Amino acid sequence: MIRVQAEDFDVGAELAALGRGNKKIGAVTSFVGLVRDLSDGSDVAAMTLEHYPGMTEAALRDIEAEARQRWQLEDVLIVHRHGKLEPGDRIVLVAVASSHRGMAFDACHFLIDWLKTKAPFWKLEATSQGERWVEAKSDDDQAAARWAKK
Amino acid sequence: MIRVQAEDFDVGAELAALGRGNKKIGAVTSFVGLVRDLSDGSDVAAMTLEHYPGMTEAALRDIEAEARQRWQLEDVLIVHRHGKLEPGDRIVLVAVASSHRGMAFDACHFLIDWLKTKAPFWKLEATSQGERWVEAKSDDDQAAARWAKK
Amino acid sequence: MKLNLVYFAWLKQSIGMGSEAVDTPANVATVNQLRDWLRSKGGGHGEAFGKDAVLRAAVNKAIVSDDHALQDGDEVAFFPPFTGG
Amino acid sequence: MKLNLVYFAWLKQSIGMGSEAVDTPANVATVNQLRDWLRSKGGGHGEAFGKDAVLRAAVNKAIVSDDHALQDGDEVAFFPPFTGG
Repeated sequence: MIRVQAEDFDVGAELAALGRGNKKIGAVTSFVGLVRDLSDGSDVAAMTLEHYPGMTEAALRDIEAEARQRWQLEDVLIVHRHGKLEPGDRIVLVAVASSHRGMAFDACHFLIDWLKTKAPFWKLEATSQGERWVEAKSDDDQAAARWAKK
Repeated sequence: MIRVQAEDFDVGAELAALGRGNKKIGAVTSFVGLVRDLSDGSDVAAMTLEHYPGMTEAALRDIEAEARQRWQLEDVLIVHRHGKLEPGDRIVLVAVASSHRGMAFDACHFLIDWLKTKAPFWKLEATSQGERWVEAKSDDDQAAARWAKK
Repeated sequence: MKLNLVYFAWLKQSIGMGSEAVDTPANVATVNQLRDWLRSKGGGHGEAFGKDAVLRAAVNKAIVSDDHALQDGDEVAFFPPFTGG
Repeated sequence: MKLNLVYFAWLKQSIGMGSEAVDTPANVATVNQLRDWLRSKGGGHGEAFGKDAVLRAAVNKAIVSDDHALQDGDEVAFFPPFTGG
Protein backbone atom coordinates (compact mmCIF):
# COMPACT_ATOMS: atom_id res chain seq x y z
CA MET A 1 0.00 0.00 0.00
CA ILE A 2 1.17 3.53 -0.70
CA ARG A 3 0.08 6.90 0.70
CA VAL A 4 1.06 10.50 0.05
CA GLN A 5 -0.03 12.92 2.74
CA ALA A 6 0.77 16.20 4.49
CA GLU A 7 0.10 14.77 7.96
CA ASP A 8 2.62 12.93 10.12
CA PHE A 9 2.25 9.16 10.51
CA ASP A 10 2.32 6.86 13.55
CA VAL A 11 5.13 4.39 12.92
CA GLY A 12 3.98 1.94 15.59
CA ALA A 13 0.40 1.85 14.29
CA GLU A 14 1.56 1.52 10.68
CA LEU A 15 3.91 -1.37 11.48
CA ALA A 16 1.31 -3.12 13.63
CA ALA A 17 -1.18 -2.96 10.75
CA LEU A 18 1.34 -4.39 8.28
CA GLY A 19 0.13 -7.88 7.44
CA ARG A 20 -1.88 -8.00 10.65
CA GLY A 21 -2.94 -11.56 11.45
CA ASN A 22 -0.71 -13.09 8.79
CA LYS A 23 1.32 -15.65 10.72
CA LYS A 24 3.58 -16.45 7.81
CA ILE A 25 5.39 -13.20 8.60
CA GLY A 26 8.69 -13.75 10.40
CA ALA A 27 10.37 -10.43 9.63
CA VAL A 28 9.28 -6.80 9.45
CA THR A 29 11.84 -4.22 8.35
CA SER A 30 11.28 -0.49 8.24
CA PHE A 31 13.01 2.71 7.23
CA VAL A 32 12.04 6.16 8.47
CA GLY A 33 13.62 9.22 6.83
CA LEU A 34 13.83 12.38 8.94
CA VAL A 35 14.64 16.03 8.28
CA ARG A 36 18.19 16.78 9.49
CA ASP A 37 19.20 20.19 10.82
CA LEU A 38 22.33 20.21 8.68
CA SER A 39 22.55 19.72 4.93
CA ASP A 40 25.69 20.16 2.82
CA GLY A 41 27.22 22.27 5.57
CA SER A 42 24.28 24.65 6.08
CA ASP A 43 21.88 24.88 9.01
CA VAL A 44 18.40 23.88 7.92
CA ALA A 45 15.50 25.71 9.56
CA ALA A 46 12.74 24.12 7.46
CA MET A 47 12.16 21.94 4.44
CA THR A 48 9.26 22.07 1.99
CA LEU A 49 8.48 18.97 -0.05
CA GLU A 50 6.82 19.60 -3.39
CA HIS A 51 5.44 16.72 -5.42
CA TYR A 52 3.46 15.96 -8.58
CA PRO A 53 0.01 14.78 -7.45
CA GLY A 54 -1.17 11.83 -9.47
CA MET A 55 2.26 10.98 -10.84
CA THR A 56 3.61 10.52 -7.31
CA GLU A 57 1.03 7.90 -6.45
CA ALA A 58 1.55 6.12 -9.78
CA ALA A 59 5.33 6.09 -9.30
CA LEU A 60 5.07 4.72 -5.75
CA ARG A 61 2.63 2.02 -6.89
CA ASP A 62 5.10 1.02 -9.63
CA ILE A 63 7.94 0.85 -7.09
CA GLU A 64 5.87 -1.34 -4.76
CA ALA A 65 4.91 -3.62 -7.66
CA GLU A 66 8.56 -3.97 -8.70
CA ALA A 67 9.56 -5.00 -5.16
CA ARG A 68 6.75 -7.54 -4.97
CA GLN A 69 7.87 -9.00 -8.26
CA ARG A 70 11.47 -9.34 -7.11
CA TRP A 71 10.84 -10.78 -3.63
CA GLN A 72 8.14 -12.85 -1.98
CA LEU A 73 6.66 -10.21 0.31
CA GLU A 74 3.65 -10.57 2.58
CA ASP A 75 3.03 -6.82 2.81
CA VAL A 76 4.55 -3.49 1.73
CA LEU A 77 3.89 0.05 2.93
CA ILE A 78 5.20 3.36 1.64
CA VAL A 79 4.02 6.60 3.27
CA HIS A 80 5.55 9.87 2.02
CA ARG A 81 4.76 13.32 3.32
CA HIS A 82 4.67 16.61 1.41
CA GLY A 83 4.45 20.24 2.52
CA LYS A 84 6.47 22.13 5.12
CA LEU A 85 8.55 20.13 7.62
CA GLU A 86 11.09 20.98 10.31
CA PRO A 87 14.27 19.26 11.49
CA GLY A 88 13.38 16.08 13.36
CA ASP A 89 10.13 15.65 11.42
CA ARG A 90 9.44 12.34 9.68
CA ILE A 91 9.48 12.51 5.86
CA VAL A 92 8.94 8.95 4.70
CA LEU A 93 8.21 5.46 6.01
CA VAL A 94 9.00 2.30 4.07
CA ALA A 95 8.12 -1.03 5.64
CA VAL A 96 8.17 -4.61 4.44
CA ALA A 97 6.80 -7.83 5.94
CA SER A 98 8.15 -11.17 4.74
CA SER A 99 8.70 -14.71 5.95
CA HIS A 100 12.47 -14.24 6.30
CA ARG A 101 14.73 -11.33 7.15
CA GLY A 102 17.05 -11.41 4.11
CA MET A 103 14.21 -10.60 1.74
CA ALA A 104 12.72 -8.04 4.11
CA PHE A 105 16.01 -6.12 4.40
CA ASP A 106 16.72 -6.22 0.68
CA ALA A 107 13.22 -5.16 -0.34
CA CYS A 108 13.09 -2.30 2.18
CA HIS A 109 16.47 -0.99 1.07
CA PHE A 110 15.47 -1.33 -2.59
CA LEU A 111 12.21 0.56 -2.04
CA ILE A 112 13.82 3.64 -0.50
CA ASP A 113 16.71 3.63 -3.01
CA TRP A 114 14.30 3.51 -5.93
CA LEU A 115 11.90 6.00 -4.37
CA LYS A 116 14.73 8.54 -4.10
CA THR A 117 15.37 8.50 -7.85
CA LYS A 118 11.95 7.54 -9.26
CA ALA A 119 9.25 9.35 -7.26
CA PRO A 120 8.49 12.98 -8.19
CA PHE A 121 9.39 14.84 -5.00
CA TRP A 122 11.55 17.94 -4.70
CA LYS A 123 12.98 19.40 -1.50
CA LEU A 124 13.28 23.14 -0.89
CA GLU A 125 15.47 23.93 2.12
CA ALA A 126 15.27 27.14 4.15
CA THR A 127 18.82 27.64 5.43
CA SER A 128 20.69 30.47 7.14
CA GLN A 129 22.00 31.32 3.65
CA GLY A 130 18.49 31.52 2.19
CA GLU A 131 16.27 29.11 0.30
CA ARG A 132 17.68 26.50 -2.04
CA TRP A 133 16.42 23.51 -3.97
CA VAL A 134 18.22 20.34 -2.91
CA GLU A 135 20.24 18.87 -5.77
CA ALA A 136 20.02 15.22 -6.70
CA LYS A 137 22.99 13.29 -5.30
CA SER A 138 25.18 10.97 -7.34
CA ASP A 139 25.24 8.73 -4.24
CA ASP A 140 21.51 8.23 -4.68
CA ASP A 141 21.92 7.37 -8.36
CA GLN A 142 24.57 4.83 -7.43
CA ALA A 143 22.41 3.37 -4.68
CA ALA A 144 19.55 2.93 -7.14
CA ALA A 145 21.87 1.51 -9.82
CA ARG A 146 22.83 -1.32 -7.45
CA TRP A 147 19.31 -2.68 -7.99
CA ALA A 148 19.37 -2.51 -11.80
CA LYS A 149 18.52 -5.85 -13.34
CA LYS A 150 21.56 -7.57 -14.75
CA MET B 1 20.84 0.22 24.60
CA ILE B 2 19.93 -3.42 25.08
CA ARG B 3 17.10 -5.08 27.00
CA VAL B 4 16.08 -8.69 27.67
CA GLN B 5 12.53 -9.10 28.89
CA ALA B 6 9.53 -11.42 29.00
CA GLU B 7 7.05 -8.62 28.18
CA ASP B 8 6.11 -7.47 24.71
CA PHE B 9 7.47 -4.12 23.49
CA ASP B 10 5.80 -1.14 21.80
CA VAL B 11 7.65 -0.68 18.50
CA GLY B 12 6.33 2.85 17.92
CA ALA B 13 7.33 4.04 21.39
CA GLU B 14 10.75 2.38 21.14
CA LEU B 15 11.48 3.94 17.73
CA ALA B 16 10.23 7.36 18.83
CA ALA B 17 12.58 7.26 21.83
CA LEU B 18 15.56 6.31 19.67
CA GLY B 19 17.83 9.35 19.62
CA ARG B 20 14.93 11.59 20.54
CA GLY B 21 15.76 15.25 19.92
CA ASN B 22 18.95 14.43 18.00
CA LYS B 23 18.50 16.32 14.72
CA LYS B 24 21.58 14.83 13.14
CA ILE B 25 19.50 11.68 12.58
CA GLY B 26 18.33 11.31 8.98
CA ALA B 27 17.58 7.57 8.97
CA VAL B 28 16.04 5.09 11.39
CA THR B 29 15.97 1.43 10.36
CA SER B 30 14.35 -1.36 12.31
CA PHE B 31 13.88 -5.11 12.26
CA VAL B 32 11.16 -6.96 14.14
CA GLY B 33 11.31 -10.75 14.32
CA LEU B 34 8.00 -12.58 14.81
CA VAL B 35 6.97 -16.14 15.66
CA ARG B 36 5.75 -17.88 12.48
CA ASP B 37 3.07 -20.57 12.56
CA LEU B 38 5.11 -22.84 10.31
CA SER B 39 8.68 -23.98 10.89
CA ASP B 40 10.53 -26.57 8.80
CA GLY B 41 7.20 -27.92 7.56
CA SER B 42 5.51 -28.30 10.96
CA ASP B 43 2.67 -26.26 12.45
CA VAL B 44 3.92 -24.29 15.41
CA ALA B 45 1.47 -23.80 18.29
CA ALA B 46 3.91 -22.09 20.66
CA MET B 47 7.56 -21.23 21.09
CA THR B 48 9.52 -20.95 24.31
CA LEU B 49 12.69 -18.88 24.35
CA GLU B 50 15.28 -19.92 26.89
CA HIS B 51 18.33 -17.76 27.52
CA TYR B 52 21.38 -17.46 29.77
CA PRO B 53 20.72 -14.53 32.12
CA GLY B 54 23.80 -12.39 32.52
CA MET B 55 25.58 -13.79 29.50
CA THR B 56 22.74 -12.69 27.22
CA GLU B 57 23.03 -9.07 28.31
CA ALA B 58 26.83 -9.17 28.00
CA ALA B 59 26.61 -10.67 24.50
CA LEU B 60 24.07 -8.09 23.34
CA ARG B 61 26.18 -5.25 24.74
CA ASP B 62 29.20 -6.62 22.85
CA ILE B 63 27.18 -6.80 19.63
CA GLU B 64 25.99 -3.20 20.05
CA ALA B 65 29.58 -2.05 20.76
CA GLU B 66 30.83 -3.83 17.64
CA ALA B 67 28.22 -2.10 15.47
CA ARG B 68 29.04 1.31 16.95
CA GLN B 69 32.70 0.69 16.20
CA ARG B 70 32.02 -0.23 12.58
CA TRP B 71 29.55 2.54 11.73
CA GLN B 72 28.87 6.08 12.93
CA LEU B 73 25.57 5.52 14.68
CA GLU B 74 23.55 8.05 16.65
CA ASP B 75 21.61 5.39 18.59
CA VAL B 76 21.15 1.62 18.78
CA LEU B 77 18.44 -0.46 20.43
CA ILE B 78 18.14 -4.22 20.86
CA VAL B 79 15.15 -5.66 22.75
CA HIS B 80 14.86 -9.45 22.93
CA ARG B 81 12.09 -11.37 24.65
CA HIS B 82 12.27 -14.70 26.46
CA GLY B 83 9.63 -17.10 27.76
CA LYS B 84 6.57 -18.52 26.04
CA LEU B 85 5.36 -16.92 22.81
CA GLU B 86 2.73 -17.71 20.21
CA PRO B 87 2.63 -17.35 16.42
CA GLY B 88 2.37 -13.66 15.53
CA ASP B 89 4.13 -12.57 18.74
CA ARG B 90 7.13 -10.27 18.51
CA ILE B 91 10.45 -11.90 19.51
CA VAL B 92 13.07 -9.23 18.90
CA LEU B 93 13.45 -5.59 17.90
CA VAL B 94 16.66 -4.17 16.48
CA ALA B 95 16.73 -0.48 15.58
CA VAL B 96 19.44 1.92 14.46
CA ALA B 97 19.50 5.70 14.06
CA SER B 98 22.14 7.30 11.87
CA SER B 99 22.72 10.36 9.72
CA HIS B 100 22.40 8.41 6.47
CA ARG B 101 20.44 5.38 5.35
CA GLY B 102 23.28 3.23 4.03
CA MET B 103 24.89 2.94 7.47
CA ALA B 104 21.53 2.48 9.17
CA PHE B 105 20.58 -0.45 6.91
CA ASP B 106 23.97 -2.13 7.17
CA ALA B 107 24.21 -1.77 10.95
CA CYS B 108 20.66 -3.05 11.52
CA HIS B 109 21.22 -6.08 9.30
CA PHE B 110 24.58 -6.74 10.98
CA LEU B 111 23.04 -6.57 14.47
CA ILE B 112 20.38 -9.18 13.81
CA ASP B 113 22.76 -11.44 11.87
CA TRP B 114 25.27 -11.38 14.72
CA LEU B 115 22.63 -11.69 17.40
CA LYS B 116 21.39 -14.91 15.78
CA THR B 117 24.76 -16.60 16.15
CA LYS B 118 26.27 -14.83 19.18
CA ALA B 119 23.54 -14.27 21.77
CA PRO B 120 22.65 -17.22 24.06
CA PHE B 121 19.02 -17.89 23.18
CA TRP B 122 17.45 -21.25 22.37
CA LYS B 123 14.03 -21.84 20.85
CA LEU B 124 11.80 -24.74 21.87
CA GLU B 125 8.88 -25.23 19.49
CA ALA B 126 5.63 -26.93 20.38
CA THR B 127 4.43 -28.47 17.11
CA SER B 128 1.73 -30.92 16.11
CA GLN B 129 4.52 -33.55 16.12
CA GLY B 130 5.53 -32.67 19.69
CA GLU B 131 8.18 -30.45 21.21
CA ARG B 132 11.53 -29.89 19.54
CA TRP B 133 14.53 -27.64 19.99
CA VAL B 134 15.13 -25.52 16.92
CA GLU B 135 18.44 -26.36 15.28
CA ALA B 136 20.92 -23.68 14.31
CA LYS B 137 20.74 -22.94 10.57
CA SER B 138 23.71 -22.86 8.26
CA ASP B 139 21.98 -19.91 6.56
CA ASP B 140 22.41 -17.97 9.78
CA ASP B 141 26.08 -18.89 10.01
CA GLN B 142 26.56 -17.70 6.45
CA ALA B 143 24.66 -14.48 7.13
CA ALA B 144 26.90 -13.77 10.12
CA ALA B 145 30.04 -14.73 8.18
CA ARG B 146 29.29 -11.96 5.65
CA TRP B 147 30.20 -9.48 8.39
CA ALA B 148 33.49 -11.12 9.37
CA LYS B 149 36.34 -8.65 9.22
CA LYS B 150 38.56 -9.18 6.21
CA MET C 1 -1.51 21.44 -30.87
CA LYS C 2 -2.96 22.23 -27.47
CA LEU C 3 -0.90 21.13 -24.47
CA ASN C 4 -1.12 21.57 -20.72
CA LEU C 5 2.33 22.32 -19.31
CA VAL C 6 3.30 21.75 -15.68
CA TYR C 7 6.50 22.95 -13.95
CA PHE C 8 8.07 21.96 -10.64
CA ALA C 9 10.79 23.04 -8.18
CA TRP C 10 13.19 25.78 -9.37
CA LEU C 11 11.73 25.60 -12.87
CA LYS C 12 8.35 26.68 -11.55
CA GLN C 13 9.92 29.59 -9.63
CA SER C 14 12.03 30.62 -12.60
CA ILE C 15 9.10 30.63 -15.04
CA GLY C 16 6.85 32.20 -12.42
CA MET C 17 3.93 29.79 -12.74
CA GLY C 18 3.18 26.14 -11.98
CA SER C 19 1.14 25.40 -15.10
CA GLU C 20 -0.09 26.92 -18.33
CA ALA C 21 -2.09 25.95 -21.41
CA VAL C 22 -0.25 26.50 -24.71
CA ASP C 23 -1.03 26.13 -28.40
CA THR C 24 2.16 25.06 -30.16
CA PRO C 25 3.18 25.70 -33.80
CA ALA C 26 3.20 22.83 -36.30
CA ASN C 27 6.95 22.21 -35.99
CA VAL C 28 6.61 21.10 -32.34
CA ALA C 29 6.11 17.33 -32.47
CA THR C 30 8.39 15.97 -29.70
CA VAL C 31 9.33 16.80 -26.11
CA ASN C 32 12.67 18.13 -27.32
CA GLN C 33 11.05 20.42 -29.87
CA LEU C 34 8.63 21.67 -27.22
CA ARG C 35 11.56 22.49 -24.95
CA ASP C 36 13.29 24.41 -27.79
CA TRP C 37 10.12 26.32 -28.55
CA LEU C 38 9.64 27.25 -24.87
CA ARG C 39 13.25 28.48 -24.66
CA SER C 40 12.73 30.57 -27.79
CA LYS C 41 9.89 32.43 -26.06
CA GLY C 42 12.49 34.26 -23.93
CA GLY C 43 11.74 35.84 -20.54
CA GLY C 44 11.35 33.40 -17.66
CA HIS C 45 10.90 30.53 -20.11
CA GLY C 46 14.06 31.46 -21.99
CA GLU C 47 16.04 31.64 -18.79
CA ALA C 48 14.68 28.40 -17.29
CA PHE C 49 15.07 26.25 -20.40
CA GLY C 50 18.33 27.95 -21.40
CA LYS C 51 20.13 26.90 -18.23
CA ASP C 52 22.79 24.24 -18.34
CA ALA C 53 20.85 22.05 -15.90
CA VAL C 54 19.38 18.58 -16.16
CA LEU C 55 15.63 18.67 -16.80
CA ARG C 56 13.40 15.64 -17.07
CA ALA C 57 9.98 15.39 -18.70
CA ALA C 58 6.80 13.43 -18.10
CA VAL C 59 3.82 13.11 -20.43
CA ASN C 60 0.50 12.33 -18.82
CA LYS C 61 2.37 11.61 -15.56
CA ALA C 62 4.80 9.04 -16.98
CA ILE C 63 8.51 9.73 -17.54
CA VAL C 64 9.38 10.02 -21.25
CA SER C 65 12.52 10.46 -23.31
CA ASP C 66 13.29 13.62 -25.26
CA ASP C 67 12.16 12.18 -28.58
CA HIS C 68 8.71 11.19 -27.25
CA ALA C 69 5.99 12.24 -29.75
CA LEU C 70 3.40 14.60 -28.31
CA GLN C 71 -0.32 14.40 -28.91
CA ASP C 72 -3.00 17.06 -28.76
CA GLY C 73 -4.30 17.40 -25.18
CA ASP C 74 -1.19 15.93 -23.50
CA GLU C 75 -0.15 17.06 -20.03
CA VAL C 76 3.59 17.70 -20.30
CA ALA C 77 5.62 18.23 -17.13
CA PHE C 78 9.20 19.55 -16.86
CA PHE C 79 11.25 19.25 -13.67
CA PRO C 80 14.75 18.73 -12.25
CA PRO C 81 15.85 15.27 -10.99
CA PHE C 82 13.88 14.02 -7.97
CA THR C 83 15.09 14.61 -4.41
CA GLY C 84 12.47 12.95 -2.22
CA GLY C 85 12.79 10.23 0.37
CA MET D 1 38.46 -28.11 41.78
CA LYS D 2 35.00 -26.79 42.54
CA LEU D 3 32.95 -25.71 39.53
CA ASN D 4 29.39 -24.52 39.00
CA LEU D 5 27.98 -26.16 35.89
CA VAL D 6 25.06 -24.75 33.88
CA TYR D 7 23.15 -26.51 31.08
CA PHE D 8 20.73 -25.16 28.48
CA ALA D 9 18.20 -26.32 25.88
CA TRP D 10 18.12 -30.08 25.07
CA LEU D 11 21.23 -30.60 27.16
CA LYS D 12 19.39 -29.42 30.27
CA GLN D 13 16.46 -31.74 29.49
CA SER D 14 18.74 -34.67 28.77
CA ILE D 15 20.74 -34.27 31.98
CA GLY D 16 17.60 -33.52 33.94
CA MET D 17 18.82 -30.37 35.67
CA GLY D 18 19.77 -26.82 34.78
CA SER D 19 22.76 -26.48 37.07
CA GLU D 20 24.88 -28.38 39.54
CA ALA D 21 27.97 -27.88 41.70
CA VAL D 22 30.75 -30.42 41.10
CA ASP D 23 34.16 -31.17 42.54
CA THR D 24 36.37 -32.43 39.74
CA PRO D 25 39.35 -34.79 39.98
CA ALA D 26 42.88 -33.44 39.46
CA ASN D 27 43.09 -34.57 35.81
CA VAL D 28 40.34 -32.10 34.79
CA ALA D 29 42.13 -28.89 33.81
CA THR D 30 40.43 -27.79 30.60
CA VAL D 31 36.90 -27.51 29.20
CA ASN D 32 37.55 -30.56 27.02
CA GLN D 33 38.68 -32.63 29.99
CA LEU D 34 35.63 -31.52 31.97
CA ARG D 35 33.39 -32.64 29.12
CA ASP D 36 35.11 -36.06 28.99
CA TRP D 37 34.78 -36.45 32.76
CA LEU D 38 31.06 -35.57 32.62
CA ARG D 39 30.48 -38.11 29.84
CA SER D 40 32.30 -40.78 31.88
CA LYS D 41 29.75 -40.31 34.68
CA GLY D 42 27.19 -42.14 32.54
CA GLY D 43 23.43 -41.77 33.00
CA GLY D 44 21.94 -38.50 31.69
CA HIS D 45 25.39 -36.96 31.59
CA GLY D 46 26.82 -39.87 29.61
CA GLU D 47 23.98 -39.69 27.10
CA ALA D 48 24.05 -35.91 26.71
CA PHE D 49 27.81 -35.54 26.34
CA GLY D 50 28.09 -38.75 24.31
CA LYS D 51 25.83 -37.50 21.52
CA ASP D 52 27.31 -36.64 18.17
CA ALA D 53 26.03 -33.06 18.46
CA VAL D 54 27.77 -29.71 18.50
CA LEU D 55 28.10 -28.33 22.02
CA ARG D 56 29.60 -24.98 22.91
CA ALA D 57 30.98 -23.83 26.26
CA ALA D 58 31.17 -20.59 28.17
CA VAL D 59 33.23 -19.88 31.28
CA ASN D 60 31.99 -17.12 33.54
CA LYS D 61 29.50 -16.14 30.80
CA ALA D 62 32.05 -15.73 28.00
CA ILE D 63 32.43 -18.17 25.10
CA VAL D 64 35.63 -20.21 25.35
CA SER D 65 37.45 -22.79 23.23
CA ASP D 66 37.78 -26.44 24.25
CA ASP D 67 41.34 -26.03 25.52
CA HIS D 68 40.43 -23.17 27.86
CA ALA D 69 42.02 -23.71 31.30
CA LEU D 70 39.54 -23.88 34.16
CA GLN D 71 39.97 -22.26 37.55
CA ASP D 72 38.49 -23.12 40.92
CA GLY D 73 35.11 -21.43 41.32
CA ASP D 74 34.43 -21.03 37.57
CA GLU D 75 30.89 -21.09 36.23
CA VAL D 76 31.02 -23.40 33.23
CA ALA D 77 28.07 -23.54 30.83
CA PHE D 78 27.42 -26.12 28.09
CA PHE D 79 24.83 -25.60 25.36
CA PRO D 80 23.99 -26.23 21.70
CA PRO D 81 24.49 -23.46 19.09
CA PHE D 82 22.28 -20.41 19.61
CA THR D 83 18.90 -20.08 17.86
CA GLY D 84 17.59 -16.70 19.03
CA GLY D 85 16.54 -13.66 17.05
